[in-house]
Amino acid sequence: MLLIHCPYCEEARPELEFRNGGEAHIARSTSIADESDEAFEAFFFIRTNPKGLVYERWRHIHGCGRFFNAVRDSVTDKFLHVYKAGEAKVEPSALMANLPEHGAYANVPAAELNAKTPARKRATKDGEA
Amino acid sequence: MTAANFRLSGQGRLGSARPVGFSFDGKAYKGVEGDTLASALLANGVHLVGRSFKYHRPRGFLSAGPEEPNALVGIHRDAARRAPNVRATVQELYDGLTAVSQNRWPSLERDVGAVNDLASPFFSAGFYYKTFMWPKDAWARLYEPRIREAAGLGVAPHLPDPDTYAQRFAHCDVLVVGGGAAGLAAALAAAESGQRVILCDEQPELGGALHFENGAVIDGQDGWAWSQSAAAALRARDNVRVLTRTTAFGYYAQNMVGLVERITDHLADPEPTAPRERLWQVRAKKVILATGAIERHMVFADNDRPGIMLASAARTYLNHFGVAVGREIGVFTANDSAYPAAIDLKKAGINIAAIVDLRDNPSGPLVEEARSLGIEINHGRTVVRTGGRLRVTSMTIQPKTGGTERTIPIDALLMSSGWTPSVHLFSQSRGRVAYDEASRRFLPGTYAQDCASVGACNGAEGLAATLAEGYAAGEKALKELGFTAKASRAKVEKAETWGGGMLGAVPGAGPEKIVKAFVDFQNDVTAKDIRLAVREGMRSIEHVKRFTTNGMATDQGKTSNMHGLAIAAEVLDKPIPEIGLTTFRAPYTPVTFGAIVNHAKGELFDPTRRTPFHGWEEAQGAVFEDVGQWKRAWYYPRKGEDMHAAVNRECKTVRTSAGMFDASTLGKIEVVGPDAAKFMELLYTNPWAKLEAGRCRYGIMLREDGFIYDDGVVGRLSDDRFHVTTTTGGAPRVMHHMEDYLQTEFPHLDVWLTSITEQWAVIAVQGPKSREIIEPLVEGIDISDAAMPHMSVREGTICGVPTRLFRMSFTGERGFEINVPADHGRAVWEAVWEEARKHGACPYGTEAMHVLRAEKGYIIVGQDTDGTVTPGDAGLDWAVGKKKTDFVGIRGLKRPDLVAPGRRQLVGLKTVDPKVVLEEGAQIVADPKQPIPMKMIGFVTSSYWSENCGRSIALGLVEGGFERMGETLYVPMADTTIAVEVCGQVFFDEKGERLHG
Amino acid sequence: MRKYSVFAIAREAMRGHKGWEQQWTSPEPRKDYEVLIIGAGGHGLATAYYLAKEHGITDIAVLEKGWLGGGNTGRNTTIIRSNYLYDESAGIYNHALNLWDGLSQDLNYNVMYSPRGVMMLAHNVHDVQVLKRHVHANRLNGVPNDWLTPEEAKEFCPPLNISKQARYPIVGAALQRKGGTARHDAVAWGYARAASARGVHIIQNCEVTAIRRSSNGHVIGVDTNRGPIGAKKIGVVAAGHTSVLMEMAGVRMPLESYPLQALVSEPVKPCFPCVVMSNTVHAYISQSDKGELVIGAGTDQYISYSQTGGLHIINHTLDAICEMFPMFARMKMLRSWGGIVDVTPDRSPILAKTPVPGLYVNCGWGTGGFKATPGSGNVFAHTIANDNPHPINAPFTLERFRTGRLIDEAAAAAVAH
Amino acid sequence: MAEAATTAARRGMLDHRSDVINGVSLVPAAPAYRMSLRARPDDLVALGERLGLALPTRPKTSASAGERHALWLGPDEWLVLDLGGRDPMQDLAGLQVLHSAVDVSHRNTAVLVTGEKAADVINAGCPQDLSLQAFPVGACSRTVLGKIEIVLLRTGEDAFRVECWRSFAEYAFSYLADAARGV
Repeated sequence: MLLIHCPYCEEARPELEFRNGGEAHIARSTSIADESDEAFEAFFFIRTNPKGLVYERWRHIHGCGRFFNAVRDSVTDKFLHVYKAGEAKVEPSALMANLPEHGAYANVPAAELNAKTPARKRATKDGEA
Repeated sequence: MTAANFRLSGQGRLGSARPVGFSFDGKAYKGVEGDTLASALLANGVHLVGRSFKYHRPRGFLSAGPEEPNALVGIHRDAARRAPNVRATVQELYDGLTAVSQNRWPSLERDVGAVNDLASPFFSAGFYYKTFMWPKDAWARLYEPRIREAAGLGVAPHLPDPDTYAQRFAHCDVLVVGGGAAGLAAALAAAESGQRVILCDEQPELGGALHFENGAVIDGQDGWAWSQSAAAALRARDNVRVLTRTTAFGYYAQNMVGLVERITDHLADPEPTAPRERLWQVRAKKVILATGAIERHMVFADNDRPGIMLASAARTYLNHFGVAVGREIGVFTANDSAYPAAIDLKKAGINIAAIVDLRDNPSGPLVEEARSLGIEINHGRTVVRTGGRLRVTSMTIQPKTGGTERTIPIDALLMSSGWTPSVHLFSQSRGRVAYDEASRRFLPGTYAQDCASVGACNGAEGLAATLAEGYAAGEKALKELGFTAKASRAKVEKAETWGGGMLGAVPGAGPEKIVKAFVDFQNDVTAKDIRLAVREGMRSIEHVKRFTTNGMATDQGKTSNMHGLAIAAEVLDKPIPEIGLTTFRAPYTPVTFGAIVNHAKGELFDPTRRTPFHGWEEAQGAVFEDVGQWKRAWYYPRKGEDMHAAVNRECKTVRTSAGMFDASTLGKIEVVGPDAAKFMELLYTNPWAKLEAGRCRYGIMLREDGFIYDDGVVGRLSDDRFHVTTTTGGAPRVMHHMEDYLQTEFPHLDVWLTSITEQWAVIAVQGPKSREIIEPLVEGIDISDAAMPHMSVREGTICGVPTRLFRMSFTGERGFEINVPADHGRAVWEAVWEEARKHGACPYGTEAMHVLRAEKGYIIVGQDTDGTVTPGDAGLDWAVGKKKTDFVGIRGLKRPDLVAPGRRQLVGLKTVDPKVVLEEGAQIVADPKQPIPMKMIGFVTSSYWSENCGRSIALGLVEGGFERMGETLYVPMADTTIAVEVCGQVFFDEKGERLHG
Repeated sequence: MRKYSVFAIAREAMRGHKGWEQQWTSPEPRKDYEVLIIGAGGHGLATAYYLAKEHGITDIAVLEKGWLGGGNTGRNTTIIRSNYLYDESAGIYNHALNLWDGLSQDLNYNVMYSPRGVMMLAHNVHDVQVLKRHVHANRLNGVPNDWLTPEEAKEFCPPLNISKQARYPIVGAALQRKGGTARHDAVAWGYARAASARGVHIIQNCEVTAIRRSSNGHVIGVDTNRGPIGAKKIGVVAAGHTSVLMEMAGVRMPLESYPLQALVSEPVKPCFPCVVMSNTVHAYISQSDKGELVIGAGTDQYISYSQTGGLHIINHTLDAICEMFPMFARMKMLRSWGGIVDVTPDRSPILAKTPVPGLYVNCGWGTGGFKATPGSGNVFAHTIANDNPHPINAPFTLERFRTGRLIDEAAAAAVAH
Repeated sequence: MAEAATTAARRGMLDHRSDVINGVSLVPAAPAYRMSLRARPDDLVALGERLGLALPTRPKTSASAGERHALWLGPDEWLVLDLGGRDPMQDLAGLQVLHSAVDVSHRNTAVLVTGEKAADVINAGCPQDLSLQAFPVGACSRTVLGKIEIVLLRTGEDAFRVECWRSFAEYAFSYLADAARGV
């Protein structure tokens, strides 16, 4: 169970109080009726699904009820940043300094298992997408 | 010490504890309070307690703790309270305990399954992948049932578990896992500034390895005594919670650790209401892991006979329980830690037949002490086999380079190949272990969460280092939390120190020998099985594990994983870290399902939601159906009526007089604010701006993809206030969906949403007499047709309480829906009922409601639509605002496939034989004579007998259905084919005149 | 490939099992292959096997970043069934089921396909409508799926609690008798061995870091941690990691990857004869040959590649199990684990060509991919070999999300896979 | 809602249920006026004046004036409770300030949990930290209890008010009772 900091309640709360709202920063067009099939597909179906920094929406549904955005590392599930709906997206480069080292997880190649400092390269590219 | 009494007076800590009677396999024994089942059986000279999984080999106790792979028994309190696969080394003794052995027939001593041992050359690792394939269906029919019978260990309980379980969410500043010396020191230090500390340990008392390590002196006290006074000091503090018999089984994200506390399993007569176990979900700011280390066995031929056990286990039985595990004991070791066992036993008057030490020149104080006690030490030698069937009787030793064999009679054999740090929880926290080549151990490397490892699990050698690490970690945790306080540190004055050891099989169990040198006892995995797996191409340790099942038994490889890894590495000629380590997964030791479920059983499995009228409905004999979490009155059978008769009567009564229906479960949302209408325009397909206050409209809500999401009648109470209704099942998700759009897409709108589903109880009064029924009760509202036409809403009072009165209909009759504050609902319902019965009306349930609405062709979202249906498909195009430029779903509706011809459309279906009622879900075809697979062009969504129409009626989604009016289609059933005619959706009062009276 | 048989075992038993060959070889990668398959799970290995067996293409490498069969193939609850609603779904899952029946003989590897019956429970009127719709559609599609009363269901599965007093009483069940389970590792190993025997290279610990394309856009190979490898065609069969790989070729996918957990109990003597699924109370359970109760849990709510999930998901699953089988409350959870499942918006897979010439994708199996393994590999091999889908997988395109021609089993049925 | 003029009797969801288990008392709360209030920061003063208390603006806090309490539920959301028979809806009637006031008096039911182990009992199903530092007297929060949503208000060191929707009240009461048996 994750522990999620709600920017409105100004406190970390257990995941049981939250509902994930999928990828963040996918704006609904103000003239959606005129969008092309491709644009609608991109809006409604296509998802970044990154292995690394994921920008996502959460709703504190059993708390303050507010939607907000979070940046989380989808490999470690650690949160790097939370911010209120409507606040500007923080670019990945600004968050990299906070990126925790990825701990051991299943499927670690044997050769890497013993590495004292795990590689950090991966997340940069994914987060930018 | 008599023939069957291995309890030594003056040994151990149980002293003159109260005697306790128990039974094993029907035979009565005596133990003492404080015993485990294992120590009590050993005190009675019983070593044989189980049979292995595959070969059914006789097995005894390997350990004195939770790592036990062999001594698994069933514990039977009564017919329903039967727990399989309980580790006898952990189960505490209580008066009357009944234990039975497992995986044997007809008896533990004479087990027919042991023929597998004779046939073992055929049962090599993974043999089952290579055979049992002919003839084709013989696997499932013939082989698999036999294999299943032979597999498994204990017997699953067959009666519902009568015990209760509890749960607690807890928070603390520092969680210390493990109450040995390291954990005690860490907790003492962390508790110093008053911060919240939880210390848990799986054993009944704190103390950890001090249970057996009896040479230690700390602060002038014996090590055990120090641990008990430290435990008492911690217990005395308000800010410390000490949980014993509590296993930390799982380390989850963000420092959440799952603990399970065993509360009553050690009690003879637990309080009937006391929970058996409690699940703790602890969220800790800091976690300190002091989980210790586990001794490994030696991998040599026939190392599994009862009486062969870990050296530290024998020491625990002696020093804590006062029990000798034999009288003529051999020791086989590759490190110093077995020596104290021999020394302690020797001092207690037990004969040590010989120590066999694989090392060429063992030396040091422990070796010297053993020698000085006159114990024979055979260095540079190995045990090549053991004798005995149900108990070890001899060991045969040989120089490890080969040479003369010598057989030594023994009745127990202690072994130690070194210690494996317990990094299970650290690894579960996703920390990365690092291999320490010098000590051949995996130790905590890179941390992924806010935790620290101290003591033996961190590779600390010796008691002084262990305590120092514990104190330091406790102080560091405090400092990082912003506190400074220093606990006084205890001083270690005397302690044992050992290290080293070996991994893998010993010489003599080498590659060329056809011997059973067990690596994993329970799963009967031998060194040669691991070698075979590598030979067959298994390169990854995960493949080796899965192919051999090494480490997959109930002990999850606590003693076997490192040996398996070392053997695989040796065969592959690669260093151990290159082979990798299998993933550690929760739980650390098996956790009772009941503890995980805890309160969520019976009525607490899922909430049962009842309306304010439920009691009345129940008293009227209503039969209820589950709709989501709600119980809804389904139909009201009178004496002698079946469902069919009751529903027919209810339907008939509504259309001739009136009926009362409980509509309270429908979702209700109050939409309030100056932009309320703008918001409704965006969320529903319909136009709302021009709807006058006091009027209602049927609204359709789509998902962005254009498919129907929900529907309901919406009343406009005033310019800035709408009373929206949703389907019963849809209420929560519609609210969430609306909030999502309001907060994230349309935050500029001045409008708020409030769920009022449960504020209002709703009585639907439907039928030609509905107005007469409610008229005497309503105040302040003119309910004449002229003043209050169909689809309008008024606020006033009924029976003296406020009401929102809707004139609306889901039956096609004149109808009202009376909303009253829920606590008043029952009284108002009863008042309306008093009026209603004067007119011959009746209550009706959801089934009659379904029939009545189907007669009118009104859809039920979720039954006549299924998430792939557009308003156009459902014949509801009229409800989509054609001039609107935006609403949720407007773009989705225009997608190519949603405007393509041939979509499934909702139509009426009349069976050619009017008496035949179609089955809901039945498929429709155009050509019934085609071969299978048939081309299905639709299916029946709703189907009923309509008493009012005098025939069956049905709705269905049919490809191009609107163009097929009058066409005959077919519903092929298993035994017959039913012809149906496609018709309009409305079966009754097609012009809708009855709505208006 | 030396044939496995009871006689081979007897021969080897006499000589200490010294004569067994490697089940598959572990060659160094060559510079070029005709076809690269990325992902050595069941689907990827089956694809390679059928390319070799049915299409005569043996110049294939299967690249695996970890160990073969270590992803969802080795982490699922091994349920096999084909009683899906839509013709398209029934088509592919039934194709798979037909291949399961006989797969051990085809591969000369006992995959332990055990048609013990998969029973799906109905707890209310809506469930009955949904499951009956399946039963009827299945019958007309030639997929036997029987409707049972609660009493018949209990007879088939004696531990079932059919009390009317249960919170969600069982009111009926649909039973596909040919459904059942198979041994997951054996499926990966059996395909690996059979493919390797036909010359396919299986290259483990080989992670793809880039997909290379020529100036005209056609794929030409990949970069890996073991160097570049050229190829004319590339099939991506990477389950949870599909989005990451397709991104390397510039294709954005309609996929999200979620953690899916499962657990087993300690082993006990046979007590559970079939597979039982309940979508209303969210429970999926069977008993393995070893005696463990195998229990599928739900997905976590957020995307993740962590292969772990929350304890509360396990709580919910066991609530449901103990509600339906109250005698199991004293059983113990032995092991729990997580996989990464890739989920499409309509919960149906994508098995198709992509906008990039020479690049093919097989993904989106969500929580139900194991059962499709042979069928999926078989038609995906056809798709790669012919640069054109097999009629069975033709509907499972990427384009359907643009046109709206979805195969929405979940929406249509409220039935989880 | 003019209670005095009511002819239809009132019947609560938890009538006749109350219990003392292991020193923890579980009692259904008396009927109360409840109002869901939504408003923007600029309008809080005007609303507070009408209601007779300053609406709290810090998360997890409540404000009280006599028998009336305003619980912060979200940045624009309050649950106003009146246990003294004064209907807050009436107080806001006609107020020309942007807000939404909705009567939810009957939507919710409450259980009063008191006793030394009250927090432990609630923590059997509520995952929040209920220590006095983290959740002092007067603190309030919407959160969960087992499988339902609740609004929790700490009314004393050993006393809580657990509000939930009325059809969940039986579940809440039973959960708390089961938890009390297990503490």
